[in-house]
Amino acid sequence: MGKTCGVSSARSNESEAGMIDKIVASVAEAVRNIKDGDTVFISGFGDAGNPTELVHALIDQGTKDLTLVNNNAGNGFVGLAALLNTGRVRKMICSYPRSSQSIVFEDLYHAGKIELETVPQGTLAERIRAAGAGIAGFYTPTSAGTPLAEGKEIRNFDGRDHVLELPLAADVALVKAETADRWGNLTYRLAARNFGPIMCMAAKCSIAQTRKILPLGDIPPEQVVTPSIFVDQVVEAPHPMSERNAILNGERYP
Amino acid sequence: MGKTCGVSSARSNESEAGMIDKIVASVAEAVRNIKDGDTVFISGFGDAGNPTELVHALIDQGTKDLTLVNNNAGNGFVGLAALLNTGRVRKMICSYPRSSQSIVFEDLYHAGKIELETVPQGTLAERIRAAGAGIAGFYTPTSAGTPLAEGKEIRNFDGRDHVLELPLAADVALVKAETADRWGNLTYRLAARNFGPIMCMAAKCSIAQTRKILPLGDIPPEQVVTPSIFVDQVVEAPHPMSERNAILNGERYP
Amino acid sequence: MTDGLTRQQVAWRIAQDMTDGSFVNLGIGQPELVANFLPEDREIIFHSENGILGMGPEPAPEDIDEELINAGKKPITLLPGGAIFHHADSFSMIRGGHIDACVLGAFQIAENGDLANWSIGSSGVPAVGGAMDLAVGAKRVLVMTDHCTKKGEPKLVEKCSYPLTGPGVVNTVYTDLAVIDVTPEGFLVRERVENLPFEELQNRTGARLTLANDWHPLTAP
Amino acid sequence: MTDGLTRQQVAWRIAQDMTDGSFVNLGIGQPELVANFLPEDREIIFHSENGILGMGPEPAPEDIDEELINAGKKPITLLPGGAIFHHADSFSMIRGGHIDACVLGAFQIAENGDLANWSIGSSGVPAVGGAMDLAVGAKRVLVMTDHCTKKGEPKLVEKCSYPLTGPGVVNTVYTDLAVIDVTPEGFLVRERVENLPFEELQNRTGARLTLANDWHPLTAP
Repeated sequence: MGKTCGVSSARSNESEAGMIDKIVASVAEAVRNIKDGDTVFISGFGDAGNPTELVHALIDQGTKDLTLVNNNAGNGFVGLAALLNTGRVRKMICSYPRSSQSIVFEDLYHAGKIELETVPQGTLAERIRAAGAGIAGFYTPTSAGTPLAEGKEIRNFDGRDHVLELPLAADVALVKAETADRWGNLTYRLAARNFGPIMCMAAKCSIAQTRKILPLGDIPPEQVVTPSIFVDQVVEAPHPMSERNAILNGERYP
Repeated sequence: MGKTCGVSSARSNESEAGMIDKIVASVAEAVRNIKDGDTVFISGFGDAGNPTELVHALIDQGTKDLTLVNNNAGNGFVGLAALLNTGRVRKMICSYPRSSQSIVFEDLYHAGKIELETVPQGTLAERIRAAGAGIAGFYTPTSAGTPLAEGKEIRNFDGRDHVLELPLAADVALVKAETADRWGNLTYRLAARNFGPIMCMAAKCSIAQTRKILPLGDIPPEQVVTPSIFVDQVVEAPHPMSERNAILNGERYP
Repeated sequence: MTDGLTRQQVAWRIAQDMTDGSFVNLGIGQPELVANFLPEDREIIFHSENGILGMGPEPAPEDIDEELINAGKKPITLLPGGAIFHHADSFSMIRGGHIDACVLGAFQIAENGDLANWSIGSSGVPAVGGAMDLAVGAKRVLVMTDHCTKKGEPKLVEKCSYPLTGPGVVNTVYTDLAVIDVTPEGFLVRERVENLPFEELQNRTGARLTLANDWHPLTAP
Repeated sequence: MTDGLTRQQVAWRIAQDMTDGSFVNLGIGQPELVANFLPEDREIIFHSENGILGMGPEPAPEDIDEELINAGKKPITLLPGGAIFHHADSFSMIRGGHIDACVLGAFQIAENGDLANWSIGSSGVPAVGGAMDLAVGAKRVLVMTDHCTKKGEPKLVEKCSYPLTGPGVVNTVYTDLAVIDVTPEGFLVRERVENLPFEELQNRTGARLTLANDWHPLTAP
């Protein structure tokens, strides 16, 4: 509970009726209820923390008219870029949609086939957190006096201009974790943490793919990074794709 | 660096010239530069996470005209309550200044000898975080339509009234940690974490007393709770006072 | 109030309305009793405002840890699956709508859902704690209270005379005499103790009550 | 620009201005070179916007870890004392004024400190990343840039023609020809390469320069 996804979860061996079990059997099942028109958070920064298996399952599932939120806009022809390449994404919200291998997005953008909202990276992170934290708006000095503040409310605090920014929520978050348990507690590995924790806070339904599922209680309580309350579904993906290698090898999905 | 406290730190054995060493030799040295009129954060909630040794050192140091920020207003005649009892505190900012043993504060308050700002607990936490995060103001639904919102700007978002709240910064934070290293990385034990991490973010000079000082690198990077950048001084206090027992035993400080 | 349920029974009644797997915050005082009545074979995850999820029962005296306490500053335990976080994260959970239900005490509840539970006006030290955050943030705000004050004054009223904790926030009130929903039309009695005529329940209430068509007797073991 | 320093030398020069124990964020591209010139016996803590403090040098090829990368998406290492945190915390460090210095690249710097480094106008995909947060948040914003563009156009100007990253944010500009502070009176040359007459430096600059009374020759090993 905490949030409801409308997905009946496959019960793991460990749990019984009346017990919480957020573990689902497959990535396909995890993304089953994502709907046309949904806004979807996708964690990751560079090659770290991309929930590639969940994104590929979303491609297979066929939902369209999506709004995606990620720091970047995909590389090569796998993961996020492959999802963009299906033509089913209406809008991309990100901070840095440019890279040497951001071919798919750039083509769509220049062809006028995708909408882009460029958000400064810190503002993107803070807007997502605000949505998860019940904050209806906040004032940041970032972007004041620049074209990215155009049309936004400007307010001076202590002699310095600030921009009013609004929360950014999503219907679904797809994130990559390192370990998880059946309650939905998560840990992340190194720089794969990036947007995962705040995206789980701010989505109606947060779905984590994880390298390992541990028995309840095996994640020390002080080391939990995303507490169970922010997570709705957990699916094991023990050998996530290396997008970096896939791109180097010229792989494409599907 | 990161922040400067104007305190020359005693160098531990481990470090050399040119190396970072935030370890100071005693609580007395740690609080030496706190000045009359300073605003001081004090971590803790109930009996968990109180930096009692630092607070007692501050009593010995003699600074006056302080504004203190804590969730509560002290119990018995030790720690925060003992500091209030010196008469050197001008104002208390807290969420819950009432308890069966909050004698010192209640007497001062009813005698008109201390100013009180009551802040809803979540707003208190978020204002402190905002100060540390460079957010100049935020809108929260908490307290809208209640006496605690009087005089504040109210704004409607999506049909719901919100209150504009401003950041709450401090000159000094006194917090209790479990482990620390010479760079200033901190971990906390169980519910002693409470306000520590956000207070370290929002003070010009953050001082942590810690049960153990570990060699640099012994705190796994993914388990650091307060990263070094938020901490200025670390002092070992291996056997912190149990305020609970002290109060039961009728102890007083000094 | 010998006509009604004991506090233990009211706590039992509230426990029956907790959904499997839900995240619940129990306020300080009477609401803490609710934790005692949850069937062992069901998992409810308790949140404590001071940075804890997965709060377990009171420890044996020899297991008390001063650094593991609840919002009421009492020693607790941590269940497997529990997690620790700081205050800003804890109140993000509350204010951000992640808590499925909270159970709060009350001085007064108005028929429009206004809640007053933190201050009785100018006397005393004004202490609010996390009540205002819970009132606006929890998905369901449940109130556990005696139907009347010790002096016999109604706590369910047309308009609160005490300072508000939150306007229009209460979903359901559980008293020793009745279970009452706050609806756009005012107080709707869904359950009431059978030995008290509806007219008498109305007499002890400071606002108009409507009896639900499908009302049930309020009973508890 | 054979008159001036190489990029390696400019990076060396910037490294000399990094204070012991300071927290530094190096922008993508040229600024990354600065890390190569820090004396081994000094500790500077590098911050990477993607949630890392204590960034160490590039790993050996066999030690590359795809989940340990910097803002430029290149593999890095983590020094003892390093820490990992999420994006909202990382940008709290930046926006909250906790970073002592950042080194950024630039398209243009105006004499009032305006910085333009993210967009060359309507063509191309508008990508900003963390530049605007760094520009307003770091205590000192240092710019590392060639003094002129490849076409020989000045990058230090009276007013930026490109879209701003931040208004009035730059403290010091390090170019192949000079070290220039932004002051309330405009560009103040603190150091310049000796083989170039001041008049020639002025000719290559799009705004008025003042030579500091205590200026030094700009040299680097």
